[in-house]
Amino acid sequence: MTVHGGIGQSIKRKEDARFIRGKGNYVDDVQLPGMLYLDIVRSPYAHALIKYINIEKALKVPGVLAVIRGKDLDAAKLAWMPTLMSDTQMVLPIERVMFQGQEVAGVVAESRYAAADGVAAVEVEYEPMTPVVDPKKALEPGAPVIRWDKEKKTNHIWHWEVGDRKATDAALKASDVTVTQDLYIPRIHVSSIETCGCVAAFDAMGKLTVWMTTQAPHAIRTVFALVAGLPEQKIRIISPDIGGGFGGKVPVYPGYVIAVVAALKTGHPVKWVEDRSENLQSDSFARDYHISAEIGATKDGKLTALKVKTIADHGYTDAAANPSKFPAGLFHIITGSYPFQKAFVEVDGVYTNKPPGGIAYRCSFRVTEAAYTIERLIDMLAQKLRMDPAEFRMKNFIPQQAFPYKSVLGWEYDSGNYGPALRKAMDIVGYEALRKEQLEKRKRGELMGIGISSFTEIVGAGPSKTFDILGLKMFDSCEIRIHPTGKAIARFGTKSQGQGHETTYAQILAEELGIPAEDIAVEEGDTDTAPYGLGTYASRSTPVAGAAAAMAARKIREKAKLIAAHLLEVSPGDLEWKDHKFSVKGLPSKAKTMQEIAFAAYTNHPQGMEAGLEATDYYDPPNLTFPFGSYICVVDIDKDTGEVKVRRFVAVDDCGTIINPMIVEGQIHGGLTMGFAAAMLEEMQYDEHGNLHGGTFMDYLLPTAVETPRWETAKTTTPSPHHPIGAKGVGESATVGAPAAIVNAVVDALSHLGVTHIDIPITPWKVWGLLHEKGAA
Amino acid sequence: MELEGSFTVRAPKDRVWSFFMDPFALSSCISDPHAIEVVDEDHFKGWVKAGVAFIKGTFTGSATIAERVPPERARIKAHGAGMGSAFDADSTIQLSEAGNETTVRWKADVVLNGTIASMGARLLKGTIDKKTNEFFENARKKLEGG
Amino acid sequence: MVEAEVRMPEEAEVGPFVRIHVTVNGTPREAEVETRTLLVHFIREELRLTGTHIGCDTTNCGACTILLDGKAVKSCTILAVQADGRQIRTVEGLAEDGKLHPVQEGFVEEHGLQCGFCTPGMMMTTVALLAKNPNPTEDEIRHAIAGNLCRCTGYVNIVKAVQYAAKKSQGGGSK
Amino acid sequence: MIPPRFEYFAPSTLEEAVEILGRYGGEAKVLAGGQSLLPVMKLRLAEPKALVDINRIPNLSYIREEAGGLRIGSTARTNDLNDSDVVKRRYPILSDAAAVIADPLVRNMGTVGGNVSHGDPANDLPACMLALGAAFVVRGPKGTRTIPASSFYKDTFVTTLEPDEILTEIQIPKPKAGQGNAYEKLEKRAGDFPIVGVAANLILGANKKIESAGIGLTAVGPTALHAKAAADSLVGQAPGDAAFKRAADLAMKLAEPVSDLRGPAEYKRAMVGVFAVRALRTAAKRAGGGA
Repeated sequence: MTVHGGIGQSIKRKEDARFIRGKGNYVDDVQLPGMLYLDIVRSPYAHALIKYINIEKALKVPGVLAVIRGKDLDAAKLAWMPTLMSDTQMVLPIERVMFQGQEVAGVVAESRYAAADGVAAVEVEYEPMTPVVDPKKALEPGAPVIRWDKEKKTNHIWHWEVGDRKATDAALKASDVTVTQDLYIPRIHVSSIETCGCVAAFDAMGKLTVWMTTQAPHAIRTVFALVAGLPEQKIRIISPDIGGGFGGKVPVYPGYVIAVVAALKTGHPVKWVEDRSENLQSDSFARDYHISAEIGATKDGKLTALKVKTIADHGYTDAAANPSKFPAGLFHIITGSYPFQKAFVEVDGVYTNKPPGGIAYRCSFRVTEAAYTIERLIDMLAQKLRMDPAEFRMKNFIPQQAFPYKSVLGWEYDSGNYGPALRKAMDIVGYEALRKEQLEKRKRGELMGIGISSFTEIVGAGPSKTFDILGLKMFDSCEIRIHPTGKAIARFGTKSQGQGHETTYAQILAEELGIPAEDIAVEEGDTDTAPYGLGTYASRSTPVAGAAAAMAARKIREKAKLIAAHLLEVSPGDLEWKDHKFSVKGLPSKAKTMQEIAFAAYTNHPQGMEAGLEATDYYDPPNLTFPFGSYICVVDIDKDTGEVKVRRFVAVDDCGTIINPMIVEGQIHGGLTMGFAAAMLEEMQYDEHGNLHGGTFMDYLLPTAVETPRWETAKTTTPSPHHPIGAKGVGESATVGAPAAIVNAVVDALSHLGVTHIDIPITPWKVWGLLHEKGAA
Repeated sequence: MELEGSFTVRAPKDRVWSFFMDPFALSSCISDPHAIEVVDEDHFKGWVKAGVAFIKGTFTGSATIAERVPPERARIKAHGAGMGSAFDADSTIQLSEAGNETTVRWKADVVLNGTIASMGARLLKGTIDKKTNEFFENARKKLEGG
Repeated sequence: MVEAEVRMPEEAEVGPFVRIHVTVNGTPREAEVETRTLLVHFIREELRLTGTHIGCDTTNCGACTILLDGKAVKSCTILAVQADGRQIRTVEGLAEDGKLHPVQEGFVEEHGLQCGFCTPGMMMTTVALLAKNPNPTEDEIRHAIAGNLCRCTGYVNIVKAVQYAAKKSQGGGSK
Repeated sequence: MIPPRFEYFAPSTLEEAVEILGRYGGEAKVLAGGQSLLPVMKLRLAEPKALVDINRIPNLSYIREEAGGLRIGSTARTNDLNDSDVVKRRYPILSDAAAVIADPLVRNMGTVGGNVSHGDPANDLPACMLALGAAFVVRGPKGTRTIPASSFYKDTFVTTLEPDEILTEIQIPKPKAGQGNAYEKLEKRAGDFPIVGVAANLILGANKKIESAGIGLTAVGPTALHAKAAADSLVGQAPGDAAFKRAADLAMKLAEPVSDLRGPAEYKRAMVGVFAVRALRTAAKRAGGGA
């Protein structure tokens, strides 16, 4: 007997009802009486001294009430703020600007239009300084040191390494075959269709409420309390409906702080909403990893060792939203799906005159960089060994019996079964037939390629012993209240941005409590009502908050069992939870449903027992979860133009127990599309003066429905042994796994010409250039 | 953006020199609407309304004669801000006389930052180039004419 | 306390203004707007119909798509005054007396939305498409929505949602 | 992004519109579809003192074929070209182009007149107009005059249109027997500005030889380029790759692309060659000349 909306059912989403009616409530929809608007003056220079800021004309613009400058904030010690990586970031500059598009002053006005006019009227005189744009040049002796405010007079931020350098070098030396490759994973921008913004308001009691596009409202509240010195009970962060996050809405952006200051100064609510060019120019970016890697194998194709050196361009401050102990995120998942005996990884963080950020592109902490690198190298090695890339992977996968598997770089993979996933993808796509077709096409001089990516993800940060952000442990939470009529409300520390939490959380609870999903209201994002949690990013909601839901529900069941025993006049020991109700062992007809028990909890509970039926759980995961998958991409290439057409893309994912198959598939479709975007289209290009070229959607091209491949999805199911319902995260797997499959397919199409690598994004002119170089065009 | 060019005029070096040292003479070589104000003999400020067709805005800025080796060589630095952008031009002129002709060799390093560089590149590419050449072409005409 | 110059507003001339009359989702509306007022701001802030969203400002993303005299257009790149005397239909005007439009139904049934931000624009484009081409092929659908960017769904289920709506509409569903 | 302030006029006659433009002497801008103008104003890269909205002027948005050929009113929307049966049947090059201008929503607002008169070298229709030997009827204070497309484009955003003149009609010669044409565009992504675009128009004589030809290039110069030498090289030739490749080479020589986000110059130049051949092949096929 199943409960309606329980685990495994593709029920329709609860949240859709408001979205399809245009009744969503996004930040820009929030309207308060007397609300003012903030607009921001931004720097045209990537690196310059500010000589003066003249606000006279701006203040004369009708409707303009105030202009806020760095020196104004300095008085309140708010000109600088800490980043999530304990670096420092300017809210507004006092003496220097560090990237093109940096906030320089805030103009507060009665309308959006007046604020924009005010921004145009602010006069700033700069003295240009030499910008540092290339992170490699930034490390050269004599390079201008851009962080004048730091003790350490260098652009080098930190060095991080893991693994055994000596042993790895030795193993590579001893390898029959090695491949060395530089890979650049360019800076890209997450560009959720809703930009960032907030509405800040103080009430008569001095309580601050901020409606904010944030994926982590609770952490934001604490950061505000620490930075602004406001008592935490007087701060309420409300994260309303979010128009896509993908990590771009984790950081605290200067605009939020300026809006709060403006509200304080003017005594009016203040709204700030970025336009798209501001979003592209100044919000958190992703990637920007300059990688040099070496991989080795024996001549019969057994992997031996992996060595990776990376220069990470962080912009002018390290504001990557990583767990604090992991400056390079979880990049050391880079051994991927393979049992390397020896590996060494090092990363150096570097300052440049670019906006800060890092990781915000639907990617769990640098895992895309890792998966892309290893899956590219595996293909290059197979190519060098003249082995089929599928066969080569099959030969080297971590065997199923090895799980839980301890990787040489220190992770314990919870569960995996890689071979069947790849085999399934091969069967669906018709791998062997495609290889035949490829041979025939090559004879005719036509270019087609088949690319594989068998990635391992790492999500669900994370265990408190190692995972925290600014000291806040990365647990998450669920609080359930069952009402007398057997309906329920559940609140969480996470915040959905399209993932469908209102539906999936209700499904977990339905399964655990025997209450239909439609009878369970799910709330998130209001720090005054929801239990504390670290928020939604890095595919952590299901692994952490989803687990909290199950655990809180089980606490409810504990108490419910006592009430059921009381009602049935048996001892709790005689009861079992079966078919979503408590029944007497061997006497299934003698049973109480959760609805009956809930009513009793308020009307007829045992003497000495507290009334009510509520529970809260703060879940500290014992380990992360390790979703995986095998993707196969088939491309055709136009020899004349270098255009790449993705003919087919088959994605087999394994994210453990699936709560709502419809939603999981949707997440995979979206992730695949962002992986495709990074592989084929997107790159933030800066000129030598530090100007971002393409600071609007006219030039920064997101995929449309036309070129986006017709995704084919399938699954295998390998539950997580440590997660209460066996679930793993899935939101980012596809973004992590897709790029390598696409690039591998393109390189495979050109491999017979001697092509071994192409950096993303794969533009037609890059392919055309290679074809010319190899005399094949 | 590095630009350079040269032209020869039938005029003595000294006249060419004084022409380039005269802010109002120079100002007369700017075809866009503008105004110039002399702060002192080495410093000028003013505004110019520049762009292509309807894509134009007003830039306010200043110019400085950074170096003068009469009547041989001069270096002029100009800076302007407008349209959410800024331009910085560092230009040198080098004069050489042959008979009754003077040859002017000019170099200009023009850097554009901000909105135009970032979002208007597709729209305004080549404009700076045109404007700069136009400026020196006007100078040539004036020197020839006078 | 933060120090900065604050200036109280004074009654200075703004504008110029024009008076416009439009019919929005069947209801006549009249307002005085600044000539530069963008239609999307008029709809969101003057009419308080916030289902129409703003995503890019440069007529690329289509989050602001509405129907103007039945044609799908991007309201962030149209002046409110250009709509004077014309018919505007927004997402709020899709459902009729509580009954969902087949397009709305399609997006729910086929999971054609995730964050919901591009959804109103996407649905308005779909309504216009189906009015013109009641039975579009997948290729026609994908080209028809090329001016509406979605960052969440990968478009697969949006295509299915449109196909669902097409079938449903022909099965006599409201148009 | 908020545009700066401006005066707004919606005249109901061309005379009135011209008079207003004259009054503002270059500081006023015609508002047709606004799909190029408004984004530039929102970026505050343009601050016209006044906008003259010509959409309220009656009888300016027609598409009809007359004895002389196709007549397109300047406020006809680019999507109207897609919907027009006569265009599809007899001027397919315009359907080719209209189908790849930005996206369907932009095409519902953007006008044919705006596309050809904006002076953006990345617009698709100018190259077609050059290939077809179209002419533009403009109205000014001194009445109307007709400007051949081949002498219309001066520089980026600069045309022979005076500040107080308005494009009112586009005239395209009636197709002859044995005429075929096509527009081929290479784009980085659907709806993006072209990397390159090539428009080709061929007229085959009774002897199946090319009697006359026209070629226009998009996005490889300060304006749309009229590849006259390339087109002339085809005259008297039999349609086919030999002749097409020669013409393509001449078109490549004419092109002066710049390296930018849409590719390096040498790639764009090479693509002019590839797309010239493709456009000519399609044109020849449509002309009934096989190839």
